[in-house]
Formats: sequence, C-alpha cells, structure tokens
Amino acid sequence: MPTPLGAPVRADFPYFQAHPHSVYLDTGATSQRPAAVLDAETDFVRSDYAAVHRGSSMATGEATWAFENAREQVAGFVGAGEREIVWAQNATDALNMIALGMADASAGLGDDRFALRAGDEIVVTEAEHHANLIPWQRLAAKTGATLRWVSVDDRGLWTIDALREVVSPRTRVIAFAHVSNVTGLIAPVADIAALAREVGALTVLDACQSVPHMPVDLGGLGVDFAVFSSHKMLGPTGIGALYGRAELLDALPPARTGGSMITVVSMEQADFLPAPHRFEAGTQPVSQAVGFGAAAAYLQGLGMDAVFRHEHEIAAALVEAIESVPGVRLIGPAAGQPRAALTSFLVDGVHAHDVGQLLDDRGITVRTGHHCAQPLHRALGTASSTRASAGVYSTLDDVEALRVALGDVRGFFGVDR
Amino acid sequence: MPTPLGAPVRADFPYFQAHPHSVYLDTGATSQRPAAVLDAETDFVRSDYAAVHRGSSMATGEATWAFENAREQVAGFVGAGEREIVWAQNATDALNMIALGMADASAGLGDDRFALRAGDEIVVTEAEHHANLIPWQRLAAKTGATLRWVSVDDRGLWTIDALREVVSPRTRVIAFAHVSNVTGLIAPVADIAALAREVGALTVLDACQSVPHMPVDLGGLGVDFAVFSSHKMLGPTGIGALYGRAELLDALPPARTGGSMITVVSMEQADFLPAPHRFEAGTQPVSQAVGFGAAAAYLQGLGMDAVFRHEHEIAAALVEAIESVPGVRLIGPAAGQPRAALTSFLVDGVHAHDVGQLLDDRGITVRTGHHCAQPLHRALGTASSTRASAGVYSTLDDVEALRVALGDVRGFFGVDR
Amino acid sequence: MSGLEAMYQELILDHAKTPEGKGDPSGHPFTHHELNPSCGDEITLGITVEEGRIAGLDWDGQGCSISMSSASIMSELLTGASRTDALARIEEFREMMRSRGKVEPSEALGDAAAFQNTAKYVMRVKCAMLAWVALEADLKASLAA
Amino acid sequence: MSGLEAMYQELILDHAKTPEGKGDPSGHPFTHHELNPSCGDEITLGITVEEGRIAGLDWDGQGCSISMSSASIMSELLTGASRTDALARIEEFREMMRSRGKVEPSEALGDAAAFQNTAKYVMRVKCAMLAWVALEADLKASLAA
Ligand SMILES: Cc1ncc(COP(=O)(O)O)c(C=O)c1O
Ligand SMILES: Cc1ncc(COP(=O)(O)O)c(C=O)c1O
Repeated sequence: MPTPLGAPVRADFPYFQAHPHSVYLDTGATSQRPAAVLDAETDFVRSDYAAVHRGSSMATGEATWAFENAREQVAGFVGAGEREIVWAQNATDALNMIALGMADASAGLGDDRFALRAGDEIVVTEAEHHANLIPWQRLAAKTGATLRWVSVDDRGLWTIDALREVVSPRTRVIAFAHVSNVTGLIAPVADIAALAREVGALTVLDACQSVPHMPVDLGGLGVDFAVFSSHKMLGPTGIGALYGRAELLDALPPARTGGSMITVVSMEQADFLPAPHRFEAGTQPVSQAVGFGAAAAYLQGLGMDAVFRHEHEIAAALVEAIESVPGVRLIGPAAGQPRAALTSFLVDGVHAHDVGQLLDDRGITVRTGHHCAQPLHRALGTASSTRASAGVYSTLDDVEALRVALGDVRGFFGVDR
Repeated sequence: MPTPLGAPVRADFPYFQAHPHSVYLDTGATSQRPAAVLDAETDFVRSDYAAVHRGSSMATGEATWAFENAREQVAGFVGAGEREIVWAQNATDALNMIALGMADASAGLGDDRFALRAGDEIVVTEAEHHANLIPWQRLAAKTGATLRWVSVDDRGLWTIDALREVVSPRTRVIAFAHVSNVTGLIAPVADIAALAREVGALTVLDACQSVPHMPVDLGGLGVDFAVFSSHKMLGPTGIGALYGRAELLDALPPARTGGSMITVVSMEQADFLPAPHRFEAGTQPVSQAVGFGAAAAYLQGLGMDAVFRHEHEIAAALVEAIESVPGVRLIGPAAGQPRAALTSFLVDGVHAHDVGQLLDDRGITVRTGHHCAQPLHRALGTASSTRASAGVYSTLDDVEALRVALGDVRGFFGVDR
Repeated sequence: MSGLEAMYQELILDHAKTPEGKGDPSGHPFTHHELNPSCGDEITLGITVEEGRIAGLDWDGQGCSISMSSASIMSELLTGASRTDALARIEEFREMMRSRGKVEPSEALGDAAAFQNTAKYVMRVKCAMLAWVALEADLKASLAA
Repeated sequence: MSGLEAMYQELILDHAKTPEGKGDPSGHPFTHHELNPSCGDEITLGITVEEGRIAGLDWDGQGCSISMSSASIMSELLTGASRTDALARIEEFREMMRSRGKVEPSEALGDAAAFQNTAKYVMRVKCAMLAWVALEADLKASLAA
C-alpha cells in the first residue's frame, strides 16, 4: 500500500511546485511550508490585522481570538494544556527562558524552587545542540552550580545507563534532546523523566527534532519543560514554543519583561500575570502564531502516526543508501536500530563542505558543518559532517538521488584515484 | 499642494482595499502593511526559503544574502552601520538584551564597563512604556543599583531641566522614549545624549514611536543604544531591532545563547562572535527580516521628510479636533507645541473602554487602556485613556470622523443629560 | 438597532449610573479583589454567607459601564441566592460570555441576559465577567472555610 | 562545464591535494589564527617581513578544498611580494569574492582568478577568504610593529 505521504503531499507545498526536481533533505535545519500555512498567515495579515490583547475594538477581538486559537492548536498537538504553551522567538529562546528564569530565581527574584547554588548540578549530554548547552553553561557560571554531562561513543551515542552514572541527588536539572539533530538517536524520555523524579531534578526536553516527526504527548511523557520550533514543523520562522507543566510555569520568573505580561506596575515594582502570558513581553509574533497553529493542524490532518511510519521507512532507506557507498561512514545508530530520518555521515578524504557542494550541484539540499554541535563533532574527531534529514514530503526517490550522488563524490574529488 | 501621503498611499495597502471605510487610528499600537512588504515576505518564503548562515548550499546562500541585505536596508534607514543592527523579537526584547546583558556583566560574565553595583543609578522617566521600565527595575534589583526617575506633570510631560536634577555622576544609564506612546511628547535626544556623556552614562533610546514617523539618524543623535519594532513601521510582527554603537555591541555580553552566535564551543565554555551575530541565537526571523527591510525601503521611498510633514499636519488636526469637543481633555503637549501625531485623551464621565466601543462601532479603530504606561496614568489620576495615533496612510478625513464621533460620546452615555 | 445600542441597552446604562450593591465590602467575612490587567479596571467584592445563602453583598470598584453594570445586575440577581444556585448562575453566565453570543441565556439569568450582546465583543468579555469572577472566589473561599 | 566543475577546476583540486606553503607557522614573528565559525575550518598563518617584503610564509590548517587551495595559491602568489602589493592583492581578491562573481580579476591575481566561480556561492566566500584574512592580519601587525 503506497503511503499517502511523500510524493502526494508535495502538491500542498508551493516550494515543490516552484522546484519540482528539488531533493530537499534539509528539514532538520528548517522545513518547507504547505500552502495551508502560508495562506493562514497571509489571510490573517491582509484582512484581520490588529493589535492583540490590547484595546477593546472588534478587530482586536478577532485578532486576539485567532492568536489564542493558535495556542490551542499547538497545545493540543503536543498533549499540553493551552496554559502550558508559551510563545518564544524560537526553540533557543524557549531554552533561554528556562535557564534565565532560573538565574533570576537564583538571584532572589522569584520562586526559590528554581534557585541553584554551589554544589547543585546540571546534567546534559555531549551530543546536545549548542542551544541546549550554552544557556546551562551560563546558568552554572552565574550560580556556582556545576555542569556535568554524559559522554558519547565513537558513533556519537550515549546510553541511559551511562547517564545514570552522572545523575545524583545533587542533580537539579537534566536537559537533553528527544532526538539528536546530528545522530538521529531517540532518547528514552519517560525513563529519564522517572530518573529525574527519583532525584528531584527538573527535566528539560529539547523536542525540536521529535515534535515535527512523531506523535509526542508531552503531558504523558512526564517531562517538566520542553521546547520546539515552528520553522522545523512546516510553520513560519520567528516563533517557537516553550512547554511547561502549568504549576511550574506559573512560578518560573519571567526573564524578559515589558508590556502585556503584567498586572500592576509602579515605578518601584511590577507584578506579573500567570502563565502563559507572564513570559510574553511586548507585541507577540501574531501572524506567525496563526501560521504555527495552521502547521500543527496540517500535521494533525496527515496524522502523526502516519508521519512516523512514513519517516521510519525513509530512515531505513537513508541508512541503507549511506552504508552502501564505499568510503562513507554513518554516524549515529547502526542499521536496524531505532532512529529518526535524520542521518549524518563523513566521506573519507572529502571535507563536508565539498560533499555538500557536489550534492547542491545535483539539486540535493543537505546541511554541512558542525550542526551547532561542536562538542559532539570533536568527540568524533572531526570538525564537520554532512547531514541528510527528511520530512513529510520526502520520498524514496530523494534517497536514491542521494545515493547516486554520494557514489560520485570521492571520484570527483580525486580521492579514489 | 496636496500631500502625496494619506489617501493616495492607501492604494498600496491591502487592508484599506479590504476595508475602504476603515478609520484606522491605531498605528501607535501596530501599523498596517503595504503590499510591497507582504509580497517581499511571501515571495521569499514561497521560492527562496532555506536555512540562513548554516550549510553551504546555493539556496542557503540566497537566503543568507536576502537576510543580510535586509539588515543593510534597516541600518541605512536609521543612519546605522550594518554591524550596528541586531535582530530582536520586538523592541521589548531589544531593551531586555541591553538590561540582561548588563546583568550578566554585573555577575562577572562579560565586559566590566557594563557592570552595575550598589550606589550606581539608572534614570528613566515616569512616562516610559513598561518595556523601558520593568527591565531596568529588574536590573536594579539584581545588581543593587537604584532606579531613579523624572516625574511628569498633570499633562504627562517632563522637561530636560527636571531630568538634569535627577542625573548625577552616579548615573550609569539614562533610558527614555524618543516619542512618548501616550503623550506624543518628542524628547530632546541630542541634549540628553550630551548630558549623559558629561556624567559618563550610557543612553538607551526607545525609538518605537519615532523611527516610523520622522527622519531619525541614530548615529548623528549620539545615543549609545536604541530600539524599535518592525510592526509599528509597516513591517511584520515577530521582529524588532537593537541598535548599538559598534564598539559597545561587540562588548556587551549576549544574554541569550545558543547556535549561530558562537565561535568555539566546548562542554566547559563558549566563545561568542562579534556583533551583530553574537546576539542572534538560534534560527532567526528570516522572512520577517526580509519584510522589515522592505518596510524600511518603502518608507524611504515615501521619504521620511515627507512622512514627517504629513504627520505634522495630522497631529495639528488631531489636537484641534480633540480640543474642540466639550468634556474631552487632551493629554500631552498643548496645541501649538511640537508633538507627534499620537494623541491621548480623557472623556469626562465616560470610561475609555466605552469611548473606544462607540468609536469602534463607527468604524474608527483607536486604542483604549493604560497603553503599557500605568505609572503615567496613575500620575494623571486615571487608570486608562483613549489614544488616536496616525500613520502614513492617515487622512484629515480620518480626523474629521473622529471629531464627529467624539462629539456623540457623552450624549450616548448620558453624561450630558 | 446597531451593535452598539444592543450592547449598551438602557438597562445597562442605568445600572452603570446608579449601581446596586455598591458599598463598603470590607466588613464582610469573605472579600476578593479582581483586576483586569489589560485596562486597570478593578473590583473588590465582599459577601456574608448564612445557612448556605448569600446573606449580604457589597462591592466597590472602578471601571467601564459594562463592568460596573454587570456588578450591579449580578448583585440584584444573586443577593439572597443559595451558594449552589449562585455558582450555577456564574457558570451559566461564563458559558454565555465565552460563546461569542451564541449560547442563549436561560430565564434564571434574569437581567444579566442583557450581556449576551457584549459576548460578541471578545475584548469586553473580561469587563462583564469581573464581578462574577470575584463572587466565585468569595463563594469558594466560604466553602473552604 | 557545470557550476561544480567551474568551481573545482583541476588547478584548485591539485592545490588542495598538494598545497604550497603548508608548514609550521610558529617560527615566524607574525602569526594569526583565523576560524570560520560556521563550519569549524581554521588556519594559522605566519610571516616574516624583511625590508617591506614577505620574506617567508608558512601556514597550517584544516578545511575544505576551497579554503586549503586558496591558502596554497595565495602562498605561491604573495610570498616575496612587497607589503603594499600584497595588501592590494588581498583587497582585490576580497572585492572579487564579494561581487558574487561579477568583478573580473586583473592579471595581478594570477591563479587566484580561479576563485571567481566560487564567488557565486555566497556560503563559500568565507572559505576562499580564510587565508587571505589571516595574511592581512599578519601584514597589519607587521606594519604596527
Ligand atoms: C514607546 C514604546 N516602547 C516600547 C514598545 C514595545 O514595543 P513592542 O511591543 O513591539 O516590543 C511600544 C509599543 O508597544 C512603544 O510604543
Ligand atoms: C535539537 C535542536 N535543538 C535546538 C535547535 C535550535 O532551534 P532554533 O534554531 O529554531 O532555535 C535545533 C535546530 O537548529 C535543534 O535541531
């Protein structure tokens, strides 16, 4: 039975109408957007546009309704309550909201349960995206807490057993990616959340590479906080989401302050709204929220079970294709192991930039570089790799095109000669 | 000679095509967008969309070029170097970047010249928008510095002479709005910048309500930092700008950290890029930047001198109209005084929400409430006011419609009886 | 009748001008302060509960004619009501207000039915709800006591 | 000839494989380390200046074939050049690279003209520039010394 995803859904994407031969294998960096998303945003801006949450006009009411409706769509998509979804600039911003809020609490500006002190520990993995590493480094530097991490092996992988060795009653935060943006490894989230509860630590889930590609029920997974970005899940840039359990979000100090997030303000002092609005300072990315909501609705329409099955098939084909080319080394889970449809690899004797250039010349868009994960690449003994990552519109033909082009790389650069 | 602004430019705005009778007097909250802006963004997303600044593909190159070209457009528009413009989520975010960066410096995480200590003072005005007040309250609370302010009179106005009384050699920061979003008062920026230099303080200019409405040369004004928002100057939501003198921006610690803003990252430590990229963590609002650039180009096309002249005429008409209605009290500069085309007023015996509702019923969009300036309203002895604010598309007919409707307010609510 | 006239019926304007129940709430055993942060409107509402009924109710506050008349009409409707009835009326009122004017009020809402038109204006729903939310908080506090 | 073949001319691939000037830069009085943060490519380049000329030049680094061949071709072109000439060549190279391939190289750029095609690929401009930026920094340091 042919999957309804892949080729058939490409008709929904203006980008593929404009570039029918494009082999777009860079969804892990940013996705293309269906017309439903583009139109939702455009229609909103062209006719309904007005200030949200401020003033009393009918137009403001309509705009506010569309904005909050988008929040419900996104919340429903990830199994969250609507008060549990905060708009952020991107996932990076959402991670910073947590770390900076904890820094404020540590400086005495908010709920003590978020305060860190010398002796406290923050645990991450060596595979994290810089967005889920540097904010914790800075938080540790500000509070005297210690940053600890679980190391990766020569494929870039870590295990929960190794993580257990690092976690202790001193651990206050465990921050990790649901799906690694370099290796495609899927973390055992529920087990780690249980481990965190045992030691009384908060869990922070970087769900950037999972939410767009598989059914994710954040409430059910039992994590405390999570983040994801609209632009990786068929939505616009300029918006991302912070998820937090309602009770925690209401207590976390808002690092960014300004209009629309307050109750009473005097020259000396300001009181803040409950979540989610306490974190939404200033004019929000309104049309972007509407687009983000439409993206969630579009994916829900495809069905995330179907998306996962489709991408599972692509993942297997990607692994098979990459491993079939002599001189190409796959990073991440080996063939047959569970993984996402996101694969990074090294070509013996050819720099990733040069690999990417040849692929680009063949109409294949991939990502080259350190993918914002320098420590992981350092552990692998390289500065950069090439990454091919799929989405709902990816096809087995895309994978075949990659295989063929990869087969030519070492020859073109004269490494085989 | 009829001005080329006002009615003629409405043809450029799809919103006014869809709502030809709309009297939109809420540009101070957020502006409508010309087709040139909407199309720039849509075209970019539909065909050129790819990840910016990451990877090596041709598409990435095109997207990166469009993104950086937008920065040049916006920088040129405000008399800044392109390295002096940082993208932010909105103006509020930009103000927080400064205050949070100074908090980091004060905690030992960056250049000492931004560090505040007990005894240091931050000076603002009682008329500030919450976005230019609460971040400074929080910075003071974190560092032990003292927040001081110049008070407003019974029209909501303050003077540079009164400001001089508050500023001292202890002053480290003077933060103030170029144009007040409640009173329309235009601050004497160059004089205040000179005063700040005398005492060795940094100046932070909230240019949200000036940059869209008059020629502004940030370099020439001599301020250290400035902020403004795209959505108030005909551009998209989801993006704003931080301006800083290059030398300061390169030294201010980035409060928000993550991908794309680093040079070398290890598990222990991260080094940051120079400005502007050191402040741009994670995937940026790319298409929004393209739209923002197009908005700057559109305004430049109209000519900011012409915009200022046009709005000057509207401002005078607004003042005259409001003062002509019995029982209506104008806030801000009196008739004949310099001001922006942004006017707030109180109707005797009628709550601002009720005023706004009647105006909305007549197709007139205004803003009601405290306009994110509670301290100013408290000083005026009210919780809320009604604000009418103009833009390039505003006309004398808009003002006349406001005058007529305002004349009916007290009668409708039975205050005259 | 324009949307505006439907919203500001004579009944509503009259209540706004000469409100019922306006007085000093501070003498009651249960008082609650409720604020609409987007505009600064506020109300403080106090009640005395005797044998499961609202035996006394006073409120003070400042706000637009919708929030003030709503407080007044609610006072008239619910002073003397049983706690159970009052909570049910609050829930019904909330449902009507959240329905964007689609849910028809039952007879039990009395004059408060007049706010059905207000429900069409999303930004004014909070104004109309202000007093009702305060009363709900007082009733819940009295249940917990 | 495809864009790819224009970019990776034989000349460029040859220089990438057997680079000129590659050696230990640490013995020179002026050394500079330059990094391309978007991909991690880096170069350390050292020079000795005698009587206003680049008397010696060595570099070490890792990177793609564009950055490595560019370092190699530059070494060949500018070792022995006067400081003034070298700075002028660097400026000319930068202008060509920033022109998206529109500015034609003069004869003075020698084999470095081969990078005109690279200039069409905005994301690769930094690769080609890496060594030149490092040399510029060294030359400026030598001027200041
Ligand atoms: C003077 C002033 N400052 C700051 C802001 C905040 O701008 P934004 O909401 O775009 O962050 C506004 C607008 O609301 C304003 O008028
Ligand atoms: C795992 C992971 N975390 C965080 C990020 C950062 O997301 P953004 O750039 O949208 O903030 C990304 C994407 O770049 C990612 O793949």
